[in-house]
Amino acid sequence: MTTESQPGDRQTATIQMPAPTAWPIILAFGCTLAAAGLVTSAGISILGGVFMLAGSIGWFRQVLPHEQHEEISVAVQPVAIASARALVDRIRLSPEHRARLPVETYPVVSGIKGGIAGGIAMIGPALLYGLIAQHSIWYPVNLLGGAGVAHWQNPTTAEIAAFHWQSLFIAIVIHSFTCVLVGLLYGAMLPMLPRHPILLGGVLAPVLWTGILHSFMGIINPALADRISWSWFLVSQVAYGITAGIVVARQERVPTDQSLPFAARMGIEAPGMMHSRADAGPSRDKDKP
Amino acid sequence: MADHTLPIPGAITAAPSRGAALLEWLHGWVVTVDHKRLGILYVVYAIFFLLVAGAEALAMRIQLAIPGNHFVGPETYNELFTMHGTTMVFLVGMPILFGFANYLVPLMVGARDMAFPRLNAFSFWLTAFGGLLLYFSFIGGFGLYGMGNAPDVGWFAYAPLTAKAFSPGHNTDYWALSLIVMGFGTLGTAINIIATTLSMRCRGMTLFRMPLFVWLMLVVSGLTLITITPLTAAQIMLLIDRYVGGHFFDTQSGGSAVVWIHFFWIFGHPEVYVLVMPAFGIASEIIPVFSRKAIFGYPAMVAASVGIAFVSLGVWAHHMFTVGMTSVGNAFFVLSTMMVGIPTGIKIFNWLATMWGGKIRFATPMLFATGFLFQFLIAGLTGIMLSVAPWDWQLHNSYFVIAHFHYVLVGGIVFCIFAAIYYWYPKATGRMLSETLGHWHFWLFLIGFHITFDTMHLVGILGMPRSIYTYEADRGWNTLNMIISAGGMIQGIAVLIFAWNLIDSFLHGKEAGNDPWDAWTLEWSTPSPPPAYNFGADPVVRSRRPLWDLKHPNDPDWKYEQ
Amino acid sequence: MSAIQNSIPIFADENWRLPSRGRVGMFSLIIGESAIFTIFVVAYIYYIGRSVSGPTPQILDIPIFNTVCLLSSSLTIWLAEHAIERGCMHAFAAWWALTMALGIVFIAGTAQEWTRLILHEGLTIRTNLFGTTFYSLVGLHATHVVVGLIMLSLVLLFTLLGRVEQRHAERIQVLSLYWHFVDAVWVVVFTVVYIVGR
Amino acid sequence: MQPGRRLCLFRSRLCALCLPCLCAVPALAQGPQATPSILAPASTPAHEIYNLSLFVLLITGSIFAVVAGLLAYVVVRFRARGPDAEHEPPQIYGSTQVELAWTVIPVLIVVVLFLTTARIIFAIQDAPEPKSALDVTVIGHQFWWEFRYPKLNIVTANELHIPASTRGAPEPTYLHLLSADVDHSFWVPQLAGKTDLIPNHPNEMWLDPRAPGLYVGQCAQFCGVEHAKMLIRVYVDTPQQFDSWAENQQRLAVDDSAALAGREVFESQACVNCHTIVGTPAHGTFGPDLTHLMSRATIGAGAAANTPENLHAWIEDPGTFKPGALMPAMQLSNQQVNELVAYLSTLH
Repeated sequence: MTTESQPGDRQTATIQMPAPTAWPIILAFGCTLAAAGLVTSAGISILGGVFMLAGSIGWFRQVLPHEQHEEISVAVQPVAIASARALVDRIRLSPEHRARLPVETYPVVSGIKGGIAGGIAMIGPALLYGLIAQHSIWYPVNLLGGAGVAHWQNPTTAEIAAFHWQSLFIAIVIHSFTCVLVGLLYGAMLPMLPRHPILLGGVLAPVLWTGILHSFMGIINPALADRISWSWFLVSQVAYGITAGIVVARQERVPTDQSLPFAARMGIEAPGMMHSRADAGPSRDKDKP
Repeated sequence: MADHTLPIPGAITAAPSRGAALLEWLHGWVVTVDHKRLGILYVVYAIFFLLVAGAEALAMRIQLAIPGNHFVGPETYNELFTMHGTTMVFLVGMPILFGFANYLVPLMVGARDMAFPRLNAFSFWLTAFGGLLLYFSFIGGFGLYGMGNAPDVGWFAYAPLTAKAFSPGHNTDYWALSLIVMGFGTLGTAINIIATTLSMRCRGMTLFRMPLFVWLMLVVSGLTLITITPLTAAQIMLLIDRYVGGHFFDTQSGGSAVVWIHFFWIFGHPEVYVLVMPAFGIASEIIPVFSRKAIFGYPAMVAASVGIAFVSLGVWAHHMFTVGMTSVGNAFFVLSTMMVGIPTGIKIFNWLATMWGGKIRFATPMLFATGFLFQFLIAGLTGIMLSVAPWDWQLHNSYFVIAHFHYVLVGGIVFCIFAAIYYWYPKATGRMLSETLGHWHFWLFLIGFHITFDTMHLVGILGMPRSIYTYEADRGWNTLNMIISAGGMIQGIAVLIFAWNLIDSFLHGKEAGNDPWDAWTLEWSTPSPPPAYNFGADPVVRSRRPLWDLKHPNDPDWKYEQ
Repeated sequence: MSAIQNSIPIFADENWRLPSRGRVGMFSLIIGESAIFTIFVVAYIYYIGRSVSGPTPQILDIPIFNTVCLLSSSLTIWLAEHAIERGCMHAFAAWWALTMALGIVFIAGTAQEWTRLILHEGLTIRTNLFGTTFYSLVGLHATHVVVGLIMLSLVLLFTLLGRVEQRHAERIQVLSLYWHFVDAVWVVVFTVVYIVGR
Repeated sequence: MQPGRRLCLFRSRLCALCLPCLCAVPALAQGPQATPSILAPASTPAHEIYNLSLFVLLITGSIFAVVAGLLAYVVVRFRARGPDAEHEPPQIYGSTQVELAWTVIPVLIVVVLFLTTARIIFAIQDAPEPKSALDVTVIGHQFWWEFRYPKLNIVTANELHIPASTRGAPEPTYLHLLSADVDHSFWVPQLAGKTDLIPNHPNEMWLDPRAPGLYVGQCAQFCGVEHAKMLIRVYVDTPQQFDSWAENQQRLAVDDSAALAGREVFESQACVNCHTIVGTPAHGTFGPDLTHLMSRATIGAGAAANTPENLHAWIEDPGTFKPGALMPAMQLSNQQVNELVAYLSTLH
């Protein structure tokens, strides 16, 4: 780092630093006076202009043809870089209680695939519900998409059962966006809690989610809340969870996670839990200019 | 902090007379192009105006403590809140953060100076003289009677109140002219910081090894380039209207008041991020050191910062929900505003995760940084509330908004600034600030802050609008306003303690040594205060925490960092 | 705790290249300037057709010749850059002078246009919104051209005095970046004012 | 010392959180008469906003509880203690999974919040205007309000009368917001959110209060010197009250021969340049319409109660109540002012 601590011959060395100069402050003063003249009198502005001209010329001569420097001699100031805290703890990993863990878990990205699959699976029960309840597959689509359709104040059932392209578009956006996100969330979190991924992700989470939505739906989307059939809603949520779970389960498993502690399952990056690089000198690192 | 000459070896040879020495010393500061001296000048300048604008705030709080008060008249009150806002944003917030950037960025990237040292001096003096011009308005124009000619149109200066017809005299001109002057200073500094971080890094300091403070300042400077300039442009239009009879904002001739509102907030909202992101940088330096852990999720922190900068460019109209945009327009800005919450949330979680599992020492800098975390969390959540356009129709321009942005600006930024001063003061002066006074300062300020601004949310909910110099006695706001004012006084006392601490510790403080906090970035490898050339030899780094690598040769970061 | 030996090995690193600060600075300035122009352009577009009285953009003539001059000056300054990089100072001076001449022609053309508008069409900055926005936007650009011309003329002066050498190529290039920017902005201004706005 | 400090921290947090709430209780209880609280909605838009705000408050409140709880836990659990000054804690650089999780969860919350908000925006802003609605044009002036009822041919100032709306016969009021000079903002918190009055930029808002009574508010966009005293009073009348009020407002000004001297003063001075009194030569529009001045409870946009003494003081020098008001002190003799007040007092 600092090589002052190295003994010896650098004492007489000097370093070139930019020379102090008054021209910037004169130029700045001139600019301000020029502006101040507008609120006081023209004379001030003229004075400011003179200062600006002088400042510009002076500055110009500072940097051209050569930037002016001053030599500053380097003082020897030994700098010791040390810390009293010499020992670095490691995350303590106790492998004993991990016997009950499953042998394998899944990579994070599998969650996205699961989310997409689950999102497709959800459509089944939802459309089925629409057909059975209102004889229209657009019914559930409009219930979801109606949240964003502006002119729906108090739609009738017949209106909801008809086809509306805005509503379809909005429903697709909401549905696909949410499904992928939830899948991603599953993918990130399930490897941390790997004991019963299907139970957690396929049943418990949908039930919890449905419960939360049940209590809030009246304010999020009253049109949906008035007409929703919660049992069907729950069925489609569970369909999502289970399909997502199955798709994830069919992904290639990451085999080495067998004996990993919780910290490792969280993907924590810390010495002792990741491979150290043998050598990575700056010469290997290219910087983008 | 203030009056301290850095030892320039060989500068002082003989012992001249006292007066001559003083002159010499002053001259040294005036002509300096050293980034450290300019940084200190910025910070001292900003602290001075912090006291001034704080006094203005207290005057306003005295006026509002009881209904129907006659402490100041309406004209004076309007000048006070305009000057308070303008000062705090342009003469305190920006200079102090750019001051820190000036002082720290070259040290942190291992450079000897900024990329353009003379431009640096020029930018500072533009800022300084611009501030003086703004305050000259109190005595300028029509002379000293009353309150002179100080701007009185609000720091947002909505058209057409700024038109000649509604704002005769030079009040508005002072506002626009001084901000244009300062705007060019800021532009210069931003260019300088960008060039320094991109072109002056020491060997091995790749972009992804820069300390987060440097990253944040890089992002902020980039943001400054495209946010300060729209304000300058809009102010030039305003001056064209006022001086040569243009019609940009002249509603009688078809000009539009709404266009000004757009232009102002295209500047004004990113400006908030320009102010708060350096605070993020400060927190990202202090929290790891006092938790004794590396920052958690460095790449995510960088990505979140860049993300905030980008999203912040598309949210300005959330200041305009009541202006009468279309419902689709409103919905769009609701969404974009809420999206800011996501990267901000990432940051808060990452700071928490940095503290998690650490060995946290609550020295004064860390106390302030923790206070920042707590308050910034609340500020973010009230921000989410305000982003809900219908609720904003109620809360906009009420004291709830005042409370919200003071939570960001005081609870967030000012807390971080205090943390930064306690943290880097030893580096700049060679002496520690008193921890006892620091604790007094922290606790009094925290208590005063919460008394004031928590209560402000409530009066806002009870329907009190901002910018009013007095209010009716039967509105049910009396008690709450008295509490707010009392809290303001407590904060005032705390800041005085802080000012005293700065001076007293400078004279009698404990010697700091090079590295009092056992920290990890390059500035702590230099003597305190650093010599003019910063580093005797060019440093070389291999990781984000070069000093950690040196202190722990068996466990260096470069082996593990991604 | 024993003190640790405090120097880290210095790696032979020939690849450590950073972008030139002059270029970075100029690019930053250009970004900032673009924001200023954006605001003026937006104001111009917003106010198209909103003047309550007075002349309309129909009175504008499309300044084809001016535009060709300004845009071709980008080419000549690029040739000048090349010349100085190769060290041909005479070619540099010639191209540079040509660039300046083209710039001056442009400014003269603008001055002529404004004279016509003010004296014959009665359009001043106070007349109506069109006047305000037109003179502001075109004037802002013209100011930039004038600033550029001043700097170009300084370089030309020093070139003729023999003070500019090949090693100044980088500074020259930074300056010509600015000139390229001024030209590029004209394309936008031209499109907005003379094509869209009419 | 450390546990003590910890306790201290906890206590201050607690105080900081609870104190204002406790203080708010008496403030809220001071009387229902005049606190324009947004928590006491009395009209559909305000109600919708209120419900939405509770929902948002719940979500943000739970986020606060979780994160602040984590912060408190971290501060307490991981503070350095004991003499161990030789060990650094384990270094952790990050965790993709965890960071992913706390990125996705906020995104989901944002989605839910946005959908809810969008629905309310559309419900309030794009509500179709029913045929039965009452139209009122609101014109903001420095520093007073002009209310025009185009269908009823009424012009009044500062005190808005609207009929109460019932579920059976909804009679919402649609306000068309204009400005004569600078930006203003119409805000009566109990009835609706605020909307700005901007020159060259007409805006609209609507109210449908159910409960008759007085609702107060004020200008919420800084508009100049006396922005603070630009108060609004909205009287929600029962349909009968409203009809009789409207009938009175449509009459010409009372012509009382007892106040003839005052009327002469009024008409011979500059008063007529700014004020209108229907049925007299006074047609000014810069100041409030005075035709039925006595039907209003306040003068100077709520700056003072409408009593003869206050009127006297106001005419002598409006700056007494409202320094910076645009009405000049007319330099009249005491006698003239007395006559004027006598005249104005007849304008019921």
